[in-house]
Amino acid sequence: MTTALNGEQLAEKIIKASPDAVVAVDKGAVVVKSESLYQVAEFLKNTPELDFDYLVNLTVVDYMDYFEVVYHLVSLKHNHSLVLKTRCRDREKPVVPSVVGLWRSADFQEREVYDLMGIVFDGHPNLKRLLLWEGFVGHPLRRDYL
Amino acid sequence: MKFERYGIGIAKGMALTFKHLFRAPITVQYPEEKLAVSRRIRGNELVWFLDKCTGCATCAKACPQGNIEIVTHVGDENNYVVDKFEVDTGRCMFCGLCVEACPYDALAMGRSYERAQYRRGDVILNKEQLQMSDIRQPSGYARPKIEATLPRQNLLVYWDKKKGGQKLRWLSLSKKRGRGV
Amino acid sequence: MAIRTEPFILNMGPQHPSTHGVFRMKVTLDGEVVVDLEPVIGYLHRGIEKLGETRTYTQIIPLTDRLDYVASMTNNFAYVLAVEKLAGIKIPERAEYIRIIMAETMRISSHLMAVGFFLNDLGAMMTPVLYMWREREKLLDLYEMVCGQRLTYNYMRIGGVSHDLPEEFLPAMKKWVAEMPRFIDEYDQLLSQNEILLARTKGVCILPRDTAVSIAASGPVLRASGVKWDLRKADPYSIYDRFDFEVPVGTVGDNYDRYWVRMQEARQSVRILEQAIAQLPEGEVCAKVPKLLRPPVGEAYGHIEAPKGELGFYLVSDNSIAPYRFHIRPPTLINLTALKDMVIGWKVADLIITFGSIDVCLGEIDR
Amino acid sequence: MTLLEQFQLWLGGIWPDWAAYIVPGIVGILVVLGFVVISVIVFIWYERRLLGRFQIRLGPNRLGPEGIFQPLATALKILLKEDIVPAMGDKIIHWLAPVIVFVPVLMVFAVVPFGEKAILADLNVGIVYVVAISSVSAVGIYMAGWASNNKYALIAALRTVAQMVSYELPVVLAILGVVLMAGSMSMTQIVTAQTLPFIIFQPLGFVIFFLGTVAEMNRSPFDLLEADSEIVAGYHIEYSGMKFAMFYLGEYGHALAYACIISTLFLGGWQGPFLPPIIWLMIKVVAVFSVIVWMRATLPRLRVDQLMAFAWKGLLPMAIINLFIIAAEVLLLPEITPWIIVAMNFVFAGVLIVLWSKLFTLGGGRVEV
Repeated sequence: MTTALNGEQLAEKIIKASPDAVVAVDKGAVVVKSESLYQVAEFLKNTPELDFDYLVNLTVVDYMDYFEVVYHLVSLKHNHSLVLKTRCRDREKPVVPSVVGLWRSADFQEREVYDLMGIVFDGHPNLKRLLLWEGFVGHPLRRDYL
Repeated sequence: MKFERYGIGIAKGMALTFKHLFRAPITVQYPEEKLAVSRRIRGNELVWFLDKCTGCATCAKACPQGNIEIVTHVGDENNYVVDKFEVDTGRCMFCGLCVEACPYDALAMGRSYERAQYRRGDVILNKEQLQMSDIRQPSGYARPKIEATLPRQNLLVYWDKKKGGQKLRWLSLSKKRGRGV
Repeated sequence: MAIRTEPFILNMGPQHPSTHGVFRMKVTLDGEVVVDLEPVIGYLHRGIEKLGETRTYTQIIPLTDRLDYVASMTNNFAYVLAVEKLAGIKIPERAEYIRIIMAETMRISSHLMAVGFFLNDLGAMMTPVLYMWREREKLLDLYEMVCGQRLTYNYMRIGGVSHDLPEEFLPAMKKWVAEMPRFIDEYDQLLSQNEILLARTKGVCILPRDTAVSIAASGPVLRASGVKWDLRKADPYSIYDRFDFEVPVGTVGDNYDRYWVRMQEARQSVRILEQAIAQLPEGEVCAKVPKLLRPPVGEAYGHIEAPKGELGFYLVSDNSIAPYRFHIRPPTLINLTALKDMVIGWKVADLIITFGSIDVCLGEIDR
Repeated sequence: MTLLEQFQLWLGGIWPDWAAYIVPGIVGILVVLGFVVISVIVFIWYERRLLGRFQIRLGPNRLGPEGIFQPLATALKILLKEDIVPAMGDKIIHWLAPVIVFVPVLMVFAVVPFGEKAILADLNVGIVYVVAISSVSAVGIYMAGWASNNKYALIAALRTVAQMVSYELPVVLAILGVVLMAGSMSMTQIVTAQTLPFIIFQPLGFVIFFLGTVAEMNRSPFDLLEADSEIVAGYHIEYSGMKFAMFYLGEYGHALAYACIISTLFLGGWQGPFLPPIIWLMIKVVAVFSVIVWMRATLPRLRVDQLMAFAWKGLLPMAIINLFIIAAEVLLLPEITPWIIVAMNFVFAGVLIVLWSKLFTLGGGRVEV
C-alpha cells in the first residue's frame, strides 16, 4: 500500500532544508512558493529517506484568483507519495519553474499545461503547444475561457 | 542476434498457422447470416412509449449531450402533455443514461443496428418516429421485463460446439451464399 | 574518401498505417537511421477535460469510454474509483468482484490487441492480430451481453455497476477462462521463439531502468525495464489485495521484454479471473448513491493499473454537481516521452515496432 | 525441336518465309501472355483465399463461384482510377517505370518449359537468360522510387537495389549447382536430366535458391521494399490506375515466374506420371506458391541490415560451399548410385545449417549518431 506522507510532518523537513518556502500545509499536501519550488523539488528527490523519484502527475487547477500547480510524487523505493503544490497569482503571465531537469515525465505534462492553462514553465527546453495547434489564441482550460 | 535454434521457432509458428487451415472460420457472412445480438443491446435509436411518458423530462436532464428536446404543456387533468419529443440521434452516443433515468419505463434503447440514413436531417427523430414499430423494437437495456422476452445472444465462446457454429467447409459458403453486391 | 550524406526529414503520419491512430512523427533520418524525432499530437483532441467540467459526475462516465477505447472498462473503473474516493462511497462486495472481472478481462483483451498490432508492425501480415482478435471478440460478446455495447461500455457507476450479470454470463466466462491458457500457449508457439521476431526485438530499442523511472513510464513499459511497480500490488485499490498473482518483470527493457511482459500479464490476469469468479458473492451491485452527486469540497486522485499503465483521474470538487476540475493522467502520453530516447540510432523499422511496443492509444493521448 | 519451330516449319510450306517466321512467334507470345495474365488473376484469388484460411476467415467469396471474379473486379476498379503523377515527380521516368518492371517478367516466360516441346524459345543458355532478364526489374523499381519524388518511395528504391544485388549472388550460385549436375544450361535439358528431382539431390541448394528468390520477388519475410507498416507501400506509393495495375501484375507475374523456375530447376518441371506435362507443372507451381503464401501468413519481416547480413553472411558462403560440394561430387563420383549422393548432400546440408546457425549473426545493433 502506498502511504501518503503527512504534509505537516514533511513541511517541517522542507522548512529545515529551505526556510520560508512553505506557504500552506494540510494533511495531504504541501504548498510551496513558486520561487523556491525547484529547490524543494530537488530536496524531495535527492534526500535518501524521501527519494521521490517518480513524478506521477502534474496538473493545474484554476481557482480564478490563483493557479494551483499540483505535483503528485511517488517514491518507488519507499512506496510513499506526496502531493506538492505551488500557487501563482499572475493571470497575465504566470511563471512557475520547470522541473524537467529533475523528472523528465514533466516534459509533456508541462507542455500540456502551458497549452491548455497558459502557465509558462521557466526553464523548460521545448515549451510549445502540445495538443492545440500553433497560433491558437487563448488557453481553453482556464475557467474564464469560453 | 543468432539463429540459435536452427529455425525451429519459425517451423513451430508455421505448424501453428498450418493447423489453423483446418479450423473453422469465425467470420459470418453478414447480410445473409445474422447473429442474435445481446438482449441488453444499446442499439440505434431510442424507443419511446407515448402512453407511459409523463413528460417529466428526467431523460433530457440525464443526457450528457443534451440531445433530447422535450416541450410540454399542462393538460386538463393537471398532467403534462408532451408537445414535442425530439432526439438528435446524430449526436447521441448511446450511453443509455436516459433510459436508466426514466422512472416510468417510458423510454427504451432500440434493438436495431441497421438504421443508417443518407441525410443528416433524417437522424433527428420526432415523437411519431420514435414510437415502437416493426423496425423499431425495444431492447432489454435497464428494462428487465423486456429483457426476459428476447432471444438469447449468439456467443462466439460456444462457436463450433453448439448449433449455429460455423462448420469447416473447404469451399466456403456453397449454399448460404447470397448474391453479393 | 568519406561519402557526404545529408539527413532528411520524414513526416510519418498522421495518415500512416502503423501510427495506431492519428499520430505524427517528424523523423530526421540519415539513410535509414533515425537521428532525431519529434512527436506531434493533438489530432484527436476533443477537450474531454473541459467537457467534464460542465457535466454531472455520472454523465462523465461515457466520456471516459472515449479515452482509451481499446480498454474503456478500465477507464470507467479508474474514474468511478476517483469519485468514490472523493465522495467517500462504499460499494457492495459483488460490485467489487464484477469490477475486477471486467478490469482483468479488459487487460487481457487490450494486451492481446497490443501484441497483435505489435506483430503487425513487425510485418506479420495480420495473422497474429486475427488469432488474438478471435479471443478478444469472445470477450466483446460477453461485454455486449452485460452492458449492451462492444466498445464504449459505460458500465461502471458511482457506487457499483449499472447492471447485474445476466445468468448466462458466468458459464460463458468460465468457459472462456478455462480455454484462455491454451490459446496463450498457442500465441507463444507462434511468436515467442520465432527467430525473426527474436532478431527484430531482442536488444532493440532498450529503455534503461533509470530513464524509465525518470520519465515516469508505467505499465508494461516500466516493468519491462526491470522495475517491479504494479499498482495492483504497490497500492492495492479495490480488492486486489485478496488475489494471488505475480508481477512479471522484464530484464533489459527491450522490445522483446515489452512483448513478453504483456503475454505474461495476460496469464496472470487469467489467474486473477479464476479466483474472482470462484469467489464472486451474491448481493447488490450498486450502492445507494444520490442521482445528482454533490461530493464535499476537496480533491482526490484515483489511479489504477490500466492495461497501458497508470491511469489517474484528478478531481477537484466545489460541492456542486459537476467537478470543478477534471484532469486525466493518460499513461501512454507519458510513456510516449520515452520514444525518442529509445529509437535514436536505430532504423526506421525499429522506430515503428518500438512505437507499437509502447502500445499507445491516441484517444487517450489527445483526450 | 519445339512446337513453335514445328509450327514455323509447317507454315513455311504455305506462306512466305518472313510471315512464317513472324506469325508463329506472335501466336506464341499471345499464348504465353494470356497464360501469364490469367494465371496471375487466378493466383491473386488463390492467395487471398488461402491467406483467409490461414487467418481463420473466409477471404473473398462473393463475386462468381467462390469469389473467383474478385480479382477481375479489383482489376477493373484499378483501371478505372484516375492516373495521378506527382507534380514534382519526373514524369517520363514515372511513366516508364511500370513498363520496365512488367516487361522482363513476361520475358522470363519465354524459356519456361511447359512440356517437352512446349517452350517458346529453347535457348541453350536459358537459365542465364532468366537470371539476366529478371534482375532488370530492379531498375524499374528504382526508377519508380526515384521518379515518385516521395521519401517513402526513395527509401524503398534504395532498399530494392541493395536487396536485389545481394540476393542475386546466392541465387546464381545455387543455380550453378543445378547446372553442374544437369550438365546443361538449357531449361528443357535441365528438366530431362532430372530422373530424380534435384530437390532430393541438393536440399541445401534448394533452400538457398528458394529463400533467395522469395527475397527477389519481394515477398514476406523479405518484403522490405513494400513494408506497408514502415514505408507504407514503398515504391508504388505514388502510383494509381493502370500504372499501379502494371506493378501489381508485375509483382504477381514475378512470383509466378519464379515459382515456374523453382519447379523447373528443382522439382522436375513438367515431368510426372499419368497427367499431361502442363498439369504437372501447374501442380508444382501452385505448391511452391502455396508455401510462399504460407510464409507470408506466418512470418514477420526482417530489418534491412539483417536482410543484408542474411544474404552476405548466411546464404552466400553456404551457396559457395554447396557449389564446391556439388562440383566435387560431379567430378569425383560420376558413376556412383544417386542415393549415396542424396544421403551425402542431406548430411552436408544439415551440418552447414547447424554450423551457420551457430556462427553467423544477423545484422548490427544501434548506430551512434
